[in-house]
Amino acid sequence: MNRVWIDLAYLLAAVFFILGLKGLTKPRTAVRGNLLGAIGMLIAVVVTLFDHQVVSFDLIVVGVLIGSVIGVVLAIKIKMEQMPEMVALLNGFGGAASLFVAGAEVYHRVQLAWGAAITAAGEAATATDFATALNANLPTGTGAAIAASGLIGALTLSGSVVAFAKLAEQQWLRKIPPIPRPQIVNIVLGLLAILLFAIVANNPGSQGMYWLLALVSLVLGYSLTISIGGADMPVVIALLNSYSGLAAAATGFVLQNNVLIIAGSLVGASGVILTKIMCDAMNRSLPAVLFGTLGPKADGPSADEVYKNVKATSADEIAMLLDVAQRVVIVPGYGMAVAQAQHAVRDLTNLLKSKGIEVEFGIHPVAGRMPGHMNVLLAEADIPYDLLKEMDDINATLEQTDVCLVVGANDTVNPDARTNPNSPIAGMPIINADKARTCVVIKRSLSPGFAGIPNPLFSADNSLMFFADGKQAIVDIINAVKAG
Amino acid sequence: MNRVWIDLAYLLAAVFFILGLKGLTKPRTAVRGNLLGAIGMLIAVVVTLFDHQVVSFDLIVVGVLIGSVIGVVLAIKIKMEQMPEMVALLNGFGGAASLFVAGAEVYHRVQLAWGAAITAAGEAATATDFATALNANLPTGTGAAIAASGLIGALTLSGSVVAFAKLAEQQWLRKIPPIPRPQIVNIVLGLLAILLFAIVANNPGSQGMYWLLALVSLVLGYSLTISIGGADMPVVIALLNSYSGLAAAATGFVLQNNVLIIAGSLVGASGVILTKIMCDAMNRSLPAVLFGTLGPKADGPSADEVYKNVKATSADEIAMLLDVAQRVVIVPGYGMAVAQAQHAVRDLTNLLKSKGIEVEFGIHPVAGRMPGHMNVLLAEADIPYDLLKEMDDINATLEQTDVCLVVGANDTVNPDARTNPNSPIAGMPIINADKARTCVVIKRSLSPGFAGIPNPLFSADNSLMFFADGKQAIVDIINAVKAG
Amino acid sequence: MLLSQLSGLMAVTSSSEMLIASITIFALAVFVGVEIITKIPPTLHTPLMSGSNAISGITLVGAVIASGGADKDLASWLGFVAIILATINVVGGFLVTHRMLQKFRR
Amino acid sequence: MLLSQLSGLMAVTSSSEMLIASITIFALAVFVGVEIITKIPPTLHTPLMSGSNAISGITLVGAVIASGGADKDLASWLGFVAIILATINVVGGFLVTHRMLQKFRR
Ligand SMILES: NC(=O)c1ccc[n+]([C@@H]2O[C@H](COP(=O)([O-])OP(=O)(O)OC[C@H]3O[C@@H](n4cnc5c(N)ncnc54)[C@H](OP(=O)(O)O)[C@@H]3O)[C@@H](O)[C@H]2O)c1
Ligand SMILES: NC(=O)c1ccc[n+]([C@@H]2O[C@H](COP(=O)([O-])OP(=O)(O)OC[C@H]3O[C@@H](n4cnc5c(N)ncnc54)[C@H](OP(=O)(O)O)[C@@H]3O)[C@@H](O)[C@H]2O)c1
Repeated sequence: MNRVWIDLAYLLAAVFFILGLKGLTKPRTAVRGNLLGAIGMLIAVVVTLFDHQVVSFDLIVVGVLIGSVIGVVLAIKIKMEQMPEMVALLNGFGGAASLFVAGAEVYHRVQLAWGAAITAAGEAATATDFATALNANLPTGTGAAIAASGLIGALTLSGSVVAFAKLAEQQWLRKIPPIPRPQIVNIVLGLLAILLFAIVANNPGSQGMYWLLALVSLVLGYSLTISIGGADMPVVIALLNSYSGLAAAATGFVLQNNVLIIAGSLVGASGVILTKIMCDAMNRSLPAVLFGTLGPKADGPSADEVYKNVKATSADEIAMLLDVAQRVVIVPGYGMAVAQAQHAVRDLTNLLKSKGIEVEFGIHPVAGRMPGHMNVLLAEADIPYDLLKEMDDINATLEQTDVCLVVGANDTVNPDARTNPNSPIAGMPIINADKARTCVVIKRSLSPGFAGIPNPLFSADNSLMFFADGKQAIVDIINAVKAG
Repeated sequence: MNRVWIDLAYLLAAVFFILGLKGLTKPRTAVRGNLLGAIGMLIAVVVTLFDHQVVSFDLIVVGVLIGSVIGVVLAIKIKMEQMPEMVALLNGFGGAASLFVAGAEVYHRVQLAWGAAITAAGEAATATDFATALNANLPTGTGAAIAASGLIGALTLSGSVVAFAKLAEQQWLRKIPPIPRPQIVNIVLGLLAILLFAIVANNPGSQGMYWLLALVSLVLGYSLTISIGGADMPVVIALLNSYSGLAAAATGFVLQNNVLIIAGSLVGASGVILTKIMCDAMNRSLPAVLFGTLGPKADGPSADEVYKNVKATSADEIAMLLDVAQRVVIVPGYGMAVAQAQHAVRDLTNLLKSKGIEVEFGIHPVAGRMPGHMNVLLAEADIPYDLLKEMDDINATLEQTDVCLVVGANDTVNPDARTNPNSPIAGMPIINADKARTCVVIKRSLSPGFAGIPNPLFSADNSLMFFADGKQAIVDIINAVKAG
Repeated sequence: MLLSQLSGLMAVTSSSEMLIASITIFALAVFVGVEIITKIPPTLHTPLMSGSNAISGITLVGAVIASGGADKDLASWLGFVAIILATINVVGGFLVTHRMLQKFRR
Repeated sequence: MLLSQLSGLMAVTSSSEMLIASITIFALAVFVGVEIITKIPPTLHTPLMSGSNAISGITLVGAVIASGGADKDLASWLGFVAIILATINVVGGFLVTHRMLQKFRR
């Protein structure tokens, strides 16, 4: 096929990606948006088969078949709760692909250059002839792009695997001894990677240096992520997602292929924006997340002190409260995901609505372990998304709310963030569950959430604790309401 | 300067244009946005002086000086009310510039090709040698781009001049006899232009054909716009604005210059979007605007019939109404611009607010003769823009409004659009001034607005007419309120 | 037709111009991405994450080129591995996003 | 430094690739334009009109190239006229927009 038509098809694919992302701006058009993205990908891949460089198809067909089967199985087997791990893993695969493609390109160019050098200078071709031939065939900027693909791809691969392991709570992580003086190791590895980057960029014919750069970047990706806390992994994943986009864009510069550049930069932008949204919602800076400082550390009150006046309650008592309520706000958190309580929550919502009670959900931007985590779970349980209110909207209504039902949320409803300037999470915007007339908190114990700090909400005058697994608790409440 | 640096500077200029438009998304950042755009332009022009093709600077300096002086004088002399004309005129200049630049490029390429043909084949060079030389130096797509620049540029020029003349109500327009059977003339000219476009695109070495294309396009631009009604000119201007952007983008394809392509497409997008907003707000399709069909024409009631029960009022009576009002909504229209009443309106607003009365403005998207026309006038008079409400917002509040003061608006408050399906403006969204407890309309007579139809609002039970020039009327009301 | 016809006439441009064009495309795509993605509501942030992840599997295009060469050299096999990994990323990513989004449709 | 250093190494690409790159840039710029301009509030539509009008005077760049040639031929004079017209468009457009926008600042 004529090169012009291939390039136009690539442009079409890029337009599909953009329209696909535009589709994601509204729930109503989101499914179609995702399909448009998939169609764009199909166009891009099919048209590549007509590229004049592609002459043998056996490996391609086998590879795509194997990959598709694994991809389909992964996508079908995965539970909604495991989405964060899944994204991390897929992300790592993308990074690895960039790493290998750039590696193949290096090999390919070296072969071509040797061939050209031999044609030009005969069998006695020297290294100089080779270098001349290599550079003659090298479009401007390609060296830097190859080095970037290798570095970012490898870093994304190892970083994503660590993130996956932490989120899936894989056992092997525990067995690995911690890195001594991690900051120094990171700095040394980082400098080494930059040095190798410069070498490869200026001399992209050196395969040894390329794979050394890849190796160092792999180790760097590992050492950078291994010391970050498990609950910060979502930020890391979003960041790595943006890296895998940048790696694809860099590969696009290597191959002078616009669809890779465009798709890569779209993904890069998406990752950076999600990272920023998460950091803002946690009121922490990105460096603080990556290098592990967690707000101003002060000797806060001990948990025992905070939890002196905790009042436990029962399903029957909660049912009585709900019976006289006019407006109920449910605030879900990570515990709802762990307990898989979303379907029970749906049943409770329908029950309350059938009794004429107004029910809304307060969704904190970083509730759970991924941005939008709660929304996916609640959508899975068929809860209409117009009931889901964002933090600021729900906060404006909580003082007029009779019962606020906190289901497995902790840090995202911790009033210390608002009132105690010495708290490690001071300044993080929260859902003001404590402002409701009565606040009922469902969790299994008084143990802390991700931030590892006590929560004065649990012992507030208007708070009642219902200690139970999230799903069981909701089922009990439903039965009590029905009985009452 | 190295070509790479020039191109990077162009990219920087394009980024400035984008950031400049982003600045325009908020009133607070708009001034800075416009400055960013101007800086981008400065960068682009200055860096062009370093282009290797630019070796003589005298014409450039003189041209820029002359242009700047004229531009500054125009920009300073113009009154805010004349903004629509001003934009039309400037737009025409931009189109003309595209036309001439592409013409110069044609001449230039022809010279180069003759030179090359003579070098190759000696003094006996034939037309075939010439054609070969021309095509050898011709990057792909250049022919089409040259033809597009010429066609769009010329059409923009003559169309804009007609739009300017109509808006400025220039006398010479009257003296020109109308075109007989304009639709047929347009179709013939359009087909001719397309034919010439194809010829020039395939044979960009023919200067005669290029200028013939320009001539035909000039006539076409004239004949297309001359039969469109004066009040539809804003739509035409927005459309021509988008054309001038496309002309610039086409010139960018000719010169293979990315900053022209980017800036041109930004302008093109802006013009198309504004056109669509205006058409939507008038509930008319773009073809209907361009080819002059104005809604379903039915024998509506005559003006005399509609205006049987009109009640006239006086400044004193209005002052009494305002005295007992708690909430007043002012709805300005084209008449406020004609009367230059915006400063008087500001004084009235301040006076009413000082008496504890709530005052807001209802701004119809096509009030006046340009999108955002009212906003500019009211901003000029220092009325805080948070008092200016869009149509839908103000409509939600009009039933709770004691007095709605309509200052020189007519079609945009015509309830027929809502209630009478046979009205020429049926379906156009309007500001529901008739829903207020009392509606006071200030205009000089019962003569119609742009759409040329009677307005039942003027004879509604809760309407009072104050027949006077807009500015004088407001001043009288102010004095009456102060006296009362 | 115009395009294919014109594409016959070839002239040469320098590769540094191509590089600048690529950088320009990159910059514009970043702008498009930022503008669109800031409009995506929090409700759809998880699908956005997995969906954009799937798009980043576009390296599949590079992998196909790498492994499609005439002789089965190292480049082909590196490309082969890359094809498998990128396909998992693409297929898994779009499918899982689809699964999630279907729940949002009602 | 990397860039200028690399730009020394020149290779050739075909002009049809350049054309595709230009079309791509055009398409992306249209997307950027649409996304940004739909965010501009009605209050600012008149300044948008005059401001984008000023930006369309970017043909000034082409005019400068056309009239900067060594000999004063027809191209130079056409370029000269184009410079005057485009400069009026640019200077007048930005200035008048500035005048308008200053009223919006408080
Ligand atoms: N969403 C994101 O994108 C994101 C990204 C990065 C970081 N984070 C962080 O993650 C945290 C999220 O806050 P959050 O309020 O959602 O959760 P959280 O603060 O992590 O607390 C979750 C609570 O759920 C309870 N829980 C666990 N399993 C349960 C079960 N089966 N039944 C009932 N309760 C159960 C736990 O208490 P028990 O053990 O007593 O039951 C725990 O206190 C924030 O600190 C946020 O900064 C989120
Ligand atoms: N804004 C845009 O972008 C745009 C674009 C295209 C079309 N249009 C069209 O323009 C029209 C705008 O509607 P509109 O309601 O603003 O105005 P309008 O319907 O054109 O009516 C303006 C009224 O102002 C009165 N007037 C004129 N000079 C006056 C003065 N010195 N003092 C007091 N009153 C004066 C006139 O009545 P008297 O002669 O009796 O005083 C006239 O009825 C719409 O039909 C719209 O579709 C607007």
